[in-house]
Order: sequence, then structure tokens, then C-alpha cells
Amino acid sequence: MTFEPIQIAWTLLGLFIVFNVGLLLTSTVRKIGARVGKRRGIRFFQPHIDLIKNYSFRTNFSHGIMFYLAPVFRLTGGIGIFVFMPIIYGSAHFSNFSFAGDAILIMYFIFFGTLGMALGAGEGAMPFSAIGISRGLSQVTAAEIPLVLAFLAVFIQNNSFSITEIVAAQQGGFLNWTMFTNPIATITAMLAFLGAMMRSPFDIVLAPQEIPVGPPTEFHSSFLGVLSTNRAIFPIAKTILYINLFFGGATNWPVLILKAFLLYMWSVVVGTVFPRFRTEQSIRWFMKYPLILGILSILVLQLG
Amino acid sequence: MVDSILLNPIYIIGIGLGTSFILGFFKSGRFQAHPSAMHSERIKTAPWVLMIGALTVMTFISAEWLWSFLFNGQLPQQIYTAGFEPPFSINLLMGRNEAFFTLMVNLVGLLSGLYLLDKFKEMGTHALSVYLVLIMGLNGIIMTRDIFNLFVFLEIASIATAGLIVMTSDVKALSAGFKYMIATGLISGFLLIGIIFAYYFGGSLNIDSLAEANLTTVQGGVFAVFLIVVSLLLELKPFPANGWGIDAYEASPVGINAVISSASAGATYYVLSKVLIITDAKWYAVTAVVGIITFLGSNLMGIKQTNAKRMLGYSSVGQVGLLLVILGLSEQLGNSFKFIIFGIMMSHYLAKAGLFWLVGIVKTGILKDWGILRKKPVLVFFMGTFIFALLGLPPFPSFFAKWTLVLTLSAAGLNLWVGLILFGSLIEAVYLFRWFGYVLKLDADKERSLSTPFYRTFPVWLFGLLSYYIGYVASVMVPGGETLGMFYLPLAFVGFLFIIDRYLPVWVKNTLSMAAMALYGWYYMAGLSEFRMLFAIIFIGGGIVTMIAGYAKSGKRVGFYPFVVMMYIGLGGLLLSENILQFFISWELMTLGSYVLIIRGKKSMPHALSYMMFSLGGAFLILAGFGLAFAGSGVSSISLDILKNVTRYSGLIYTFLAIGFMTKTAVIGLHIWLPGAHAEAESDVSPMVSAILLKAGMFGLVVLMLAMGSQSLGGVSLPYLLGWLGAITALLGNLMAAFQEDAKRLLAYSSVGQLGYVVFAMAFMSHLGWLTALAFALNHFVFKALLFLAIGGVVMRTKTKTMYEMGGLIKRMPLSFISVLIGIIALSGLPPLTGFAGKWLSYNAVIEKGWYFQGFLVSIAGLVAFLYCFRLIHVIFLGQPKDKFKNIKEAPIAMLIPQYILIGVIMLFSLMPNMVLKPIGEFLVQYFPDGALQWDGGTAVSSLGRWSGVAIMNITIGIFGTILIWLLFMSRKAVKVKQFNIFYSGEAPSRPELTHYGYNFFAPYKKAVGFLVQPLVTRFWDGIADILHSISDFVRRLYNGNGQMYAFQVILFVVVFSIFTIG
Amino acid sequence: MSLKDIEKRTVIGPMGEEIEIDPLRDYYCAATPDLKMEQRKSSIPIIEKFANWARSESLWILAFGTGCGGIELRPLVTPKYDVYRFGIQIRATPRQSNVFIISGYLSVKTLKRAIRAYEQMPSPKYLLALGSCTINGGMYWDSYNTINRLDYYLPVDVYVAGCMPRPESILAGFDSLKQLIKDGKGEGAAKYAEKFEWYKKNQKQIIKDWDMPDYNW
Amino acid sequence: MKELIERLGTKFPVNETVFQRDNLTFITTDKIHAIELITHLRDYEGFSHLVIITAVDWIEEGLFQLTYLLNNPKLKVDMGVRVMIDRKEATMTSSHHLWAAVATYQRELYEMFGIFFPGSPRIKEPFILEGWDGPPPYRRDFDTKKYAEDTYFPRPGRETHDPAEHMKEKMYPEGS
Repeated sequence: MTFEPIQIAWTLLGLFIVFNVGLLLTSTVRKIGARVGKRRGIRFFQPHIDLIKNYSFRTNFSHGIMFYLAPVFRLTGGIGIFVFMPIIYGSAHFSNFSFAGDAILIMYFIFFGTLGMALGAGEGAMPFSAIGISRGLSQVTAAEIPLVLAFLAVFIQNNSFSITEIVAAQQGGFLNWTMFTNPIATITAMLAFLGAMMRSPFDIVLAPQEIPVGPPTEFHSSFLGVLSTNRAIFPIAKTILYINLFFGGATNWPVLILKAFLLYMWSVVVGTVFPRFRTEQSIRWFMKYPLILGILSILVLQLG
Repeated sequence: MVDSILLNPIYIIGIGLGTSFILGFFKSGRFQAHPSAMHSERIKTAPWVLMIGALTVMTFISAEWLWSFLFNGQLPQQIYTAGFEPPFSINLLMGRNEAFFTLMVNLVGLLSGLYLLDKFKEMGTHALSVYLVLIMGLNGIIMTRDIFNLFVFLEIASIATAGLIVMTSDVKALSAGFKYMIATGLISGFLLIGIIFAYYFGGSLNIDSLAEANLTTVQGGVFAVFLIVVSLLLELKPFPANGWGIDAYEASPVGINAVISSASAGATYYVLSKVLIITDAKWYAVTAVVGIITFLGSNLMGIKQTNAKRMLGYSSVGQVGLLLVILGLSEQLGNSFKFIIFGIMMSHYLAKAGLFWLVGIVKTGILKDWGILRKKPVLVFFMGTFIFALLGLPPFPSFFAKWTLVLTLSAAGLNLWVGLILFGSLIEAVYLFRWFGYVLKLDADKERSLSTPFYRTFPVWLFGLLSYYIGYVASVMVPGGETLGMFYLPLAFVGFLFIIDRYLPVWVKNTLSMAAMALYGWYYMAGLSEFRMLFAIIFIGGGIVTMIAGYAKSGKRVGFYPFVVMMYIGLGGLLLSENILQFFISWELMTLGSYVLIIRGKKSMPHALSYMMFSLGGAFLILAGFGLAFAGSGVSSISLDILKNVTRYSGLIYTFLAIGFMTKTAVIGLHIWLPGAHAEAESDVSPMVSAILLKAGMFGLVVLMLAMGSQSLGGVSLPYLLGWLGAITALLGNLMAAFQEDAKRLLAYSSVGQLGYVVFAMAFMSHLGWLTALAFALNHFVFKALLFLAIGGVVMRTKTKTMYEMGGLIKRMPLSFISVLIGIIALSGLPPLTGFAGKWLSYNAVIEKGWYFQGFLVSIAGLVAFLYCFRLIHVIFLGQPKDKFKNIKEAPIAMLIPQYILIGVIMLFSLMPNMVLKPIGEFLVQYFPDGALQWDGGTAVSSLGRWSGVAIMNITIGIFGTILIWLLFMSRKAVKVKQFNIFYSGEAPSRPELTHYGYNFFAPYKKAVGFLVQPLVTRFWDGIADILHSISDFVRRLYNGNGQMYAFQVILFVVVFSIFTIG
Repeated sequence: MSLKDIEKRTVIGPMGEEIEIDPLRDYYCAATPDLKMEQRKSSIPIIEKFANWARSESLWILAFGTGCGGIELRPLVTPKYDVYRFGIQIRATPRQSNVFIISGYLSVKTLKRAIRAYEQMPSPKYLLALGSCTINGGMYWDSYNTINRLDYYLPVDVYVAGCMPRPESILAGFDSLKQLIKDGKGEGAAKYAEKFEWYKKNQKQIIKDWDMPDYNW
Repeated sequence: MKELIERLGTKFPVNETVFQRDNLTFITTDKIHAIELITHLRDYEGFSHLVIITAVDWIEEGLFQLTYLLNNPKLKVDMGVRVMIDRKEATMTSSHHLWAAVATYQRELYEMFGIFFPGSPRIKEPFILEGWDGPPPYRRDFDTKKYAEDTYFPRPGRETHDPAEHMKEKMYPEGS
């Protein structure tokens, strides 16, 4: 595939859609959570308002150069995994820049933002941020352990890293989805998914009130605005990766949004039911069942 | 006629005896009445001058004879005294060997005589005459062909030795001399009885006639042979019946024990070799067995010694044991026997005499007080020379001898002997290098001064320089020696650096060394191809870049540059070598140079020792592997190509070589030397040893794997094992790195992990695997050099390596921060920087090969790498700046320049990965034609996926730039705040130290997975060291200093010996 | 934190040199609020109006309960009152909040923390004072250690009277705050910057161990 | 309980005993023997838990009354040991070696009443009142209303009513 300038416009359009969907999903999810607690919850457009408000603060201050770069790294990481991934299967317009790399690129790009965020929080010089980072990095790396296994299983199964090819292999009926062709890998990946969504039981990283809000404690106004922008894009982008690898991809926007919503809900449902893990507990947890399942998923492929 | 001018060798005996007789007239008591000190001084000196004159003449005669044997084609000459035929006359033979050995004896006698000037003044003229008699006796021992005369000369020598020991007039010496007398008396008794029996059964006292008489075939003759051999063996102080000998070493004055060690041992050894011709093959085997027991046992004993003289005594005995082994195996060694004996003998002779003389100069036997020697760097240099020579490191004769020994023994199929000899050498290295480490590192007693009169240093100088010359001679004589020309010029430059080392400032030497390396690279390396060229870029190019950091140092930095250059010559030599000899010499040169570099660090004494031990162990394994390959290839060639043609032992060779090379890449289990060695080294040495030196091991693996392909041992595929080993190394190395508090230790452990990746990827034995390995290696070289330089600069300024003591340094050292940032992004393999290339390739290779679980472990290792990367940058550069680093300066510019060159390299690789990976892929095709990577412009396409470094870089920069501009616009009026302007729950922090989160950064992680990094490996090696020490300690109880006990041991030895020989 | 921590001290640097540390100068930003910055408005009125609307509809409360009112705020997030539906949320850090509720009496010791927390919020920021205690001291009017009038120390936008006010009153208070903001009158932070010296004088008069810089960024 | 008091009486001067409840007794002892008595109670009589140390300002008598309230967890009884000390020279022997918590109580007493305990750890560090420079506020001669009026900018126009009077007026106007 060759690069054409018009591609940028389509990618930006896709980004805009995903951004809004992300914000709306956030509010929807919170609203559902509120309804569980018999509240009305926030308004649907509340995240939008919050974002505008964050950008319209009058005073800012900065702790140094990394304090600027952190949100930039973070959002670059979020947008990066979006732009390197084909969004809509079969659509020439929404394949973004997926010609540049494959699933491995996405796997590693996820950390781009994490690292940048950690650096910025470090520059903030607040010890609680550093504690949050220590927890976050420990937990995310632990959650990635089963994830790597699940991804490997998918790659082995399809003998390809190319997301487009993996999605293509899942076309023609939902029984072709990896979810059904390789259920163990899918379960593993979905367990690992929980660890990356920063929701209970894996939300000790932010641990509101204990270490104020963890890494982003010092971020405010437009810095926070950039971070919140990422907060809208990043989970959706990551969810799209899962959809592509495990749930048959999507051939149009409604299907994509529906699948993204359902996936997102998975972490919400778990989060509302289970209490919070301590960091070492969550590391141990990831090294138990998800790891065993992950190994199993590859063994099944190797033997079968 | 040329020989007409030769002086009759009988003059050696004559002059010795005559002069000592004359010396008897100088009664020291007669001159003591003179009141004038000056006068008495001169008169006291006169006999000494006389003795020196006599020794000079004796030396001259031997030298003259040797000269004519070597260059004039002189024939051996029999000498009969008093006109009688043997056995009634003194029957001497002057042959090439005799000339050689007498020259050795006389030369060391002469030099020791010089050396002992003031000792002799103290001991009086009697000592002079006894000393002369000793030398004379040794000459006689060597030259005599008559077994009874031999007895007489042996008696003369022992009594003279005992006399000299007793004359030292100190109680300890008295008892040592007495024990020596008892033991030698016993031994003489055995010898005498043996001679009587021999005469009875053989009908002659002449050795040659006895040999013809085939004594071993006669019933009683065997007993005669037994007694003669056992007594001569006992003279050589075999383990464990040698307590009396060791005590003699310890008690006698240093010049004397130099003679005992070098000359007496040599002479007695020569006699044994002479007498053994009257026996048959069985006795040779027996000699070899006694030799190896002595070699191992004595070296084991050496480990526990704290006194230099005693330790050297054990070492001497051990060396003689080694000579006995060689003598015993002379049949199997065939033609190379003489060369081997020559090499080992010369090294032992020069080194041991030199070391004993040094003991006298330092004037203390206590090893831990030897730091004082550093006051005279030249003497330290010679001490190093002697120790290296003793251990058989290039360029000393014993290196070539041991090399030949191992190859020949292997070719003869005597692999067990090779193993035992190498093991013994390793044990010997333990205590010698420990001693050398004390000299280099331990604090000296400032009160004491080091007096070095000329007559004491001259012998040391002479023998030191001789070691090099004889080394050169040996290198010419060794098979394949003609190919060693490539080392001459570079090593000459090293010599030049040694000479100018004390006079020039550091920047001149740095420039010189860099220029020399550039020339070396340009002149020698330009023609290299493929792998070798790639490694040449890392070794020489990388070497020059890291050396720029040397400009940051001030002063003279004595003893640094010669070794740096030596290390790089070794590294370059590896690439240039075409045969295993060149390869092995290069390997040892590199080890030597890097050892000295590592030990320069402040606290690196124990680490340098463990580095040396592992390196030597590895080198010996490589040597053994080469030996087996030499034997197993079937063709008698030392070309590196023999590895390709191995037909026998291929699994074993592969294993030995792989383990040997992996001691350098520090695979898990063999890694314990690395963290200390790399962390404690100086700030510009760390990048050299970590980023560059480790690649030598990788190059070794490249050579091995290309030549031998995949081998299996016991049905297990070795590359498969390597793959697992590499993966586990990667994971554990990285995990250990995550839990370090010391920045440089963190980086060192990270090297362990990163080299684990390399080993893992190489084990694939596929195109993609090797491409991965090379990508990893290149990348590791760049970022590790960058990180070590950056952290080195920080450590230089902060004077601490403990990370949590730093913090917030980004404000003071922004340039170093950028270096570290780029370094860790490259390390952790995040796109868009170059590290991702390796990751992407490794996934491809993993899926292609089907090593999923190993690949999984390596991925996890990559995740763990994030942890320590972040910790490194966070705890040092982010967080709260501390009070005491408020005014700290940026790292020196000389440290920053190489960092930014390396950053440039990283950026270039990241932008254009195809520039590097494509050519590598092209030449890999000839080795691994299948599964090559396709290149579509800047995009790599494998059968599994695609990766376009250029596009990723551009897109990422585009997004990054846009967001940055947006954020800068939105917060354009931001107020710059300071470190305590943080939300601290309504409070304010009280001190930066209490507000910096850095200690035990990954506490929860450690809680969860810390059990994986229990120091099991360290405990294992410590356990081995403990076992060696306790054996040594146990054996030491044999040496209780009791004369009767020693005599009993001698008798017991004879009894046991008889049971095993004549049964 | 105490006065001892802001005393000047001397430490020995890595090269053995002596380093003077003045914590107030070295560790804190010395800048005071800039009135121009605090009043910065978009030059296009409609945008400023839109921004004010967004500010009013997204009120993030700093989770800092002072006095007995802290516990009285809790019912607000229960199903019965559910402030979330009005765009009101609770944050744990002042950096991300724009509403500070002084919920009840303030002892001098707490006042110091309240000042710090208020100043650490980015502007525009709003202060809601709850209960009689913040108005005139309430039942603690003659206590030796609680303030009487909050507006002497921090600019109050909305007072909600009562002891304690019911959640309904607080909701009403939020409503008036929203209206104020929408009308462009929620300029407490600007007032604070304008009369900065007066506020500081009052604060320092009762906080005897003033151990922080004049303005806490 | 009575036996205990009698037993104590044989060893220490016990001046006055108040049997408040079945499980609460107050005894008064003098300043010199107080710590000794408390140590004895802790070590031999099972009063292993210190509940509180508190003070009362008897300004009329010119005395401070210190009360050490001890608890015997086995018998489930409390005993208060009262010590009267001179108000002018308000110093008491420190007992921080007996319980770790004592030092904190003593810091509070020093801050609020100005009773000094020589040797008690961190005794002069502020406990709740940061930067307090007035007289100890719990002393009864400290006029808290005046202090507050002088210091805290009272809002003019504030009306104050005596609660009892006010209620009477409002609720039962006819009764007045």
C-alpha cells in the first residue's frame, strides 16, 4: 500500500469519531455504573464539558520540560496505536497508516505513552506520583505476561502479525472469530485486558485519596486536557486491537462501536463486582490463572 | 677449529671448588679488629667480588658452550677426569641440554649472588663459599653421567643448601635447616642403596651403560630402579611428602630460595630426566602421576597461604610437578616434548627467581602488606610479568608451551591429562592473581619505605626483560608461530606506551592511543568482510568513540593506556585470526588488558579476581575445545577451519567452546563476575568492558556456530539448550537489574540480560535469528555505551552510584538526561527508535522457528526491562533534587561528546534501519539462505508481517510535534515552579531527601517475584570456592612443622610408591 | 513542616564544597498571582461565555473537608441527591479541582492547609463557604483557635448558611455559584490577586508560624 | 477494691478516696509518690493500660489537678490517680518511661495548661496549636472571648443569646 496525502484527512476523521465515541463511552459507562447504584449519574456530554473546562483554565504552571512532554508522549502513544491500526476491515479510507507496521508495532507502541507519562509524573517531583508509577509499571508489566501469550497464540494460529490478515481470516460468520477458534487465548487476553484498563480490581495505581490520584496528581488545566483526550482515545484504540485480533474485526462503524462498547463493559462489570487488589496481589494473580491459560493456549496450538 | 677456544666444562667444577677453597682463607674474624668501618667494608666486599668473578666465569663457560651448540654445530663432549674410564673417574658430559641447564643454574647463581650482597656481608665469608659450593654442586648434578657421582653432587648440594639455611641465624631457619637435613639424609640413604643395587645388577655406574643393562627386566634391578627413581622424585619435593622443602623455601633468605626454586629444582629435574632412561615406560607413567598429584595438591595448598615465600614455595613445587607430568608423558609428546619443557621450564625459572627477588625487595612475606610495591611502578610491572609468565599467558614462553602441550596431548587422546593440567593451572591462578590484586589495590603502609638498590633491582629487570625475549623465541618456535607477525607491530606500540607511560599527560596518550587504534583499524581491518567487518566496527570504532571520554581525566593515568590498547589489539586480533593459535592469543591478550582495566576501579579488587577466574576458566575451556578439535578433525592443522571438519567429539568441542565464549557473554550461571566488574570499573572503562568487550564472546559464538552448525550432546540439540539458556538469562538478568540500588550495577545486570537475548537469537541458527542477534548486538553496543557514559558522567559529579541518593538531576544535567532518555528508549525497544528492530525481528524468528515459550520468556524479559529503565531515569534524574547536589555541574564535555556521537548513531539507525540491516541480511544469505527478509524501500517485509522504520519515525514525529505545539500554545503563560511546589495533601515537604521516592522502587514487584532472583548462582560458586578452601585447609594439617612427621611422610611416600609401582 | 524546615542551612557537596541552602528561595517559586493572568479572558465574548458555561457545568470539588461539614457533604453523592447529574464531581487533588468547599469551622491550623490547597488550585477557582462558622464564627465565635470570618482570609464566592446546612441548601448554593459563573462574576481568584496584600496581612496576623512562601503554586 | 486501697495505703500516702462506681475509683496522692504509685499499680496490680492523663485547673485553690486514669483489663476496673500540684510552679515528674503514649499526653498538657514535665520527649514541640504565642489556653485565667475578639476579626452585628434565656423567651414568652 502506498501513502497518499488524502489518507491523513481520513485518518483524522477516524480519529475524530473515535475521540467522540471514547468520550461518550466514558460517560455511558459511568452512567451505567451510577444506575447500578440507583443514581442518575453524569450527563452524556459531561466528559466533553470537562475537557473544554480543562482547556479553559487561566493559570498554568509547569515543573519542567518533561512535565510538558509527558502528556505529549501519552497522547502520541494513544493516537499512535490508533493510526498504525486498520480500523474498519475492507475500508480503504479507514485503514490508517497500517502499512507501516503490524501487531508487534502496536504491542510496543502501547508502552510509548506509559513511559512518557511516567517520566512526566516523575518530573513533577511528587513522591505519590512516583509510588503510583511504581505500582502502575509493576502491574502493567505483570498484566502483559498473559497478554503476550495470548497474542502469540493468535500470531501462531494465523501465522501472521498483520492485523489485516488476522481480521481477514475471521471473516465469514462469527464462528470464524478467534473467540471461537481459539477460546483459551481469548479468555487469557480478556483477563489481561482487565489489568490494562485501570479499573477495579486493578486500580491501585490511581488509588484515589490514598496517593491523591497517582501519577497524574500534578497535572492540571491543559496538561490534564491532553491527558483526558488520550483517556478518550487510548482505551478505544486498544479495544479496537482486541476486536481485530479476537472478535472478528469490524466492517463498519456501528459494529465497531457496538463491539467496543461490549468489550469496555467487560471491564466495567468486573470492576463493579470485585474489590481492589494490592499491587503484589494483582501481580501474583496474573501469574496464576491467566498465565496457565496462556501457556495452555499455545500448547493447544502446538499439539493440535 | 671453533671448539678449540671452548673452555673445558670441568673448569666450572674446578673454579667453583677452587674459589670456595680460597674463600676459606678470608677469615671474617680476622678483619673485625680494624677500627675503620670503611676499611672493613672494603675488605668484606673483596671475597664477594671474588665469588662474583668465579660465578661470572662459570656462567660464561656455560653460555659459550650453549652458543656453540646452537650456532656452531658443536658436538657433545664426554669428559673423564684423571684419565680413568668410568666408574673410577668423574665422568661428565657437556651436551646441548647440559649447557642450557648449567647456564640457567650459573646465571641465577650469579644474579642471586649480586642480589645477596648485603646479606652475604652479614653472614660472612663462609656463606660465600658454601653458596659457591652449592652452585658448583648443581652444575655437577647436571653434567655428571655417573650415578655415584650424581649421589655425591646431590649430597654436596643438599648439605650446602642446609648450611645456607642454617647460617641465616634465626631460630626458624635453624629448625628448617635441620628438617631439611633429616629429609635429604633419608633420601640420600635410599639413593645410595639404589645405586648399590644398580651397580650390583647392572654392573656399571654409568647411566648410559645402566640403560643398556635393561635393569627393569632383572628381578632385583627393579628394586634398584625403584629406589633411584623414588629418591630423585623425593628430591623434587612431591606432594604431600614435601613439608621439609616448603619450610626451606620459607626460612631461607630470598636470594637463596630463588636459587633453590629456579636452579636446584631445574637441576634435579634434569637429573631425573637423565636417569629415567634406565627405566621403562611404566616408570614414566608413574612419574607423570606423581607429577599431576604434586601439581594439583601444591596449588591447592597455595590457596590458603598468607605468606609470600611459602606460597611461592608451593607454586614452585607445583610447577615442578607439571614438569614431571610432561617428563612422564614425553613418549606421547614426541617431537614437541623439548619445546614444551623449554617453555615451561624457562617461564618457571625466570618468573620464580624474579618473584623471590621481589619478596626480598618488599621485605615482607605477608601478602596483604604488598601494596607498598606500588611505590615502584616498574617493579609492579615486572611482578605482573612474572605472574602472567608463570600462569602461561601470552606472550610468555609457558603460554606457547602449554598451548603445544594441550594440542599434543589432545591429539594423543590424553584428554583427562589436559583437564587435570588446566584445572591445576586455574587453581594456581587463584592465589597468584589474588596476590597481584593485593599489590594493585590494598593500601600500603605509608611509614615504610621501599629501598631498591641497583644490585637488587637489576636481576629483576634482567629476568623480566628476558621473559619477553624468550617469549618471542618461543613464539617463533611454536608451530604456526610464523603467523603471529600480526601482533608484533601493535604490541610494539604497547611497549612504547609502557615506556612513555610515566612521562606524558593523559590527553597526549589518549590521542596517541586513539590514533593508533584508528591506524590499526584502517591498516589491518579494512579488508575484512561480513561478520568480521561488523565486529570491527563495534570493536575499533566503538573503542575510539568511548575513548574520547578519556579526555575528561586529568593527570597521567599511569598504567591505563597500554592495557586499553592491549585489550583492543586482542579484540582486533580475534577478527584477524585465521588459526586457532592467533585466536587464542588474541583472546588471552584481551582478557589480560581488560583485567588490568577492571582492577583500576576503586573497589574492584575482588571483582577483578572473579573476572579473571571466570575468564581464565573460560579460556581453558576454549583451549581444551581447540585441543579436541585439533585432535578430532583428523588433519594436523591449526587453521580455524578445523572446526568445520571435526569428525570426533563434536558435541564436546561445541560445548566446551560455547561455555568458554559464554563466560564472556555472561550467560546465567557464569554471570556472577560481571556486575561487580562492570559496576566498580572507572566511568570510561565500564562502557568499554560492557558495550564492547562482551561482544568478543558473541564473536566467538559466531565463529563456532558458523563453523560447526548445530551439534548435539547426549541426544540433546545444543543450540536448543543455548536457546533456553539465553532466554532464561535474559529474564533473570533483567529481573536482577530491576532490583538494584546501584546505577552501574543495574546497567551491568542489564548487560547480562541483553546478552541473553543475543545468545537466544543466535541459537535459532536461522536467517532471521541471526539478523535479530546482530541487530540486538549492534543496538546493545550503542545504547549500553551511551548509558554507561552518561551514568559515568553523573557518578563522576555526584561521587555516588547509589541511585536514591541522587534525584532531580535533570535540572542540573539536562544533556546527560537526554542521553539516558534516548538510551533507555533504545534499550526497551520502543518504536520508533532502533531497539524495536530487534524486537520485531525476534518475534518473526520465534514464530518461524516455533520456539514459543523461549520467545515468551524473552518478551517478558523485555517487559521487565521497562521496570529498570524507568527506575534508572526516574530515580536519578527526576523527583526531588537534593541539597548537596544543588550546585552540581553538567558532566564534562569529553564525556558528552561520545554520548552525542552515539545518539547520532541511534537516530541514524532508527531513521534508516534498512541501511544497516539490509547488507547484514545480504551476507547472511550465504549461511542461511532460507527465510530472508525482503526489503521494500525502507520497509522490511517478512513472511509474517511488515515494519517500516522510516514511516513510523515520521508519523510519530508528526503526531508528537502537533500535540506538543498545541500544548505549548495552550499553556504558553505557564509559571515555572520549583521542587516543593507540589500538592502534598495540604502540607509542605520538609526535606528533599524525605520527599524522593527511590529506594526499593519496585517493592511490590519484589514481593511478588523476588523469589526468582535469590542469589542461587552466587551461592553455588561461593560453595565451590569454600570447598576448595576447606580441602586446602584440611591438607594443610599434614604440614605441622614437625621434623619427625616430615621424615615419616617421606618414608610413607616411599612405601605407598612401592606398593603402586613394584607392588 | 515547621519553621525549622525553612531555616537556612549549610550542607557539604560532593566535591567537599559548602553549599548554602535557603529553602524558601531554593525550593519554592517566589511568584505571586498575576492579576492580568487571573482575569485573562478571551477577546471574543462568545468564546468566553462558552468557557464560562463549561466552567459552571463542570465543577470539580476538592475533597478536603474542614470542620464538621466534611461529613455533611457525603449525602450529596448518594442516590437521593446525586450531584453528579449537575456536572459536579469530586477530585482528590487541587490541581484538577476548581471548587473548594470550606465545610464548617476552620481552626488556625487548618486554615494554613486551606490556604495552601486553595492557592494550589488553578484559576478560575471558586470557594463555597458552608455553615455559620465560616460567616461569623457560628457557635465557635469566641473560641481561641477558630476563625470568625472566612472572607478575611480567602475570597468567598457563595455562602451557604446553616449549622449545618442541609444538602438541599448546598445544592441551592451550587446553583447560585453556577449562575454567578455563567454571568462572569465568579472572579474570586481575581479578587484574591487584586487584594493579595490585604489577604496576606490577615492570614499572617493569625498564623503565627508562617512557614511557607507568600503564594503556594 | 477496698482491699487494694488498703494495701496501697500501707505503702503510699493515699489521701482521699472516691468510689465513683463499682469499677471506678479515684485516689489522691502527693506529687512525690505519684509516679511510684502508678508504677506500682502497673507492675503489681495489673493496671497495665493508661487511659488518659488529664488536668483540671483549680484556680481558686491555686492548684492543678492531674488525673492519671488507669485500667485493669483483667478485673475490668479503672482507677484514677489524682495529683494536686502547685499552679504557680506547674511542674510534674515525667512518666514517659511507663507508657509510650504518655509523652504525647504530656505534650498536650504542656501546651494547653503549661504544666511542664522535665525530660519528656519533644515536650516543647507544638501539639495542636501551631505557632501559638499566647498563654496556655486551657488555664482558666485565659479570657478566650477577649482573645478571639482581639484576634479573629469578629463580624459586627452578631447577636449572642444565652441559650437558656433565649429558649425561654422564644418558646414560653408568657412564663417570663
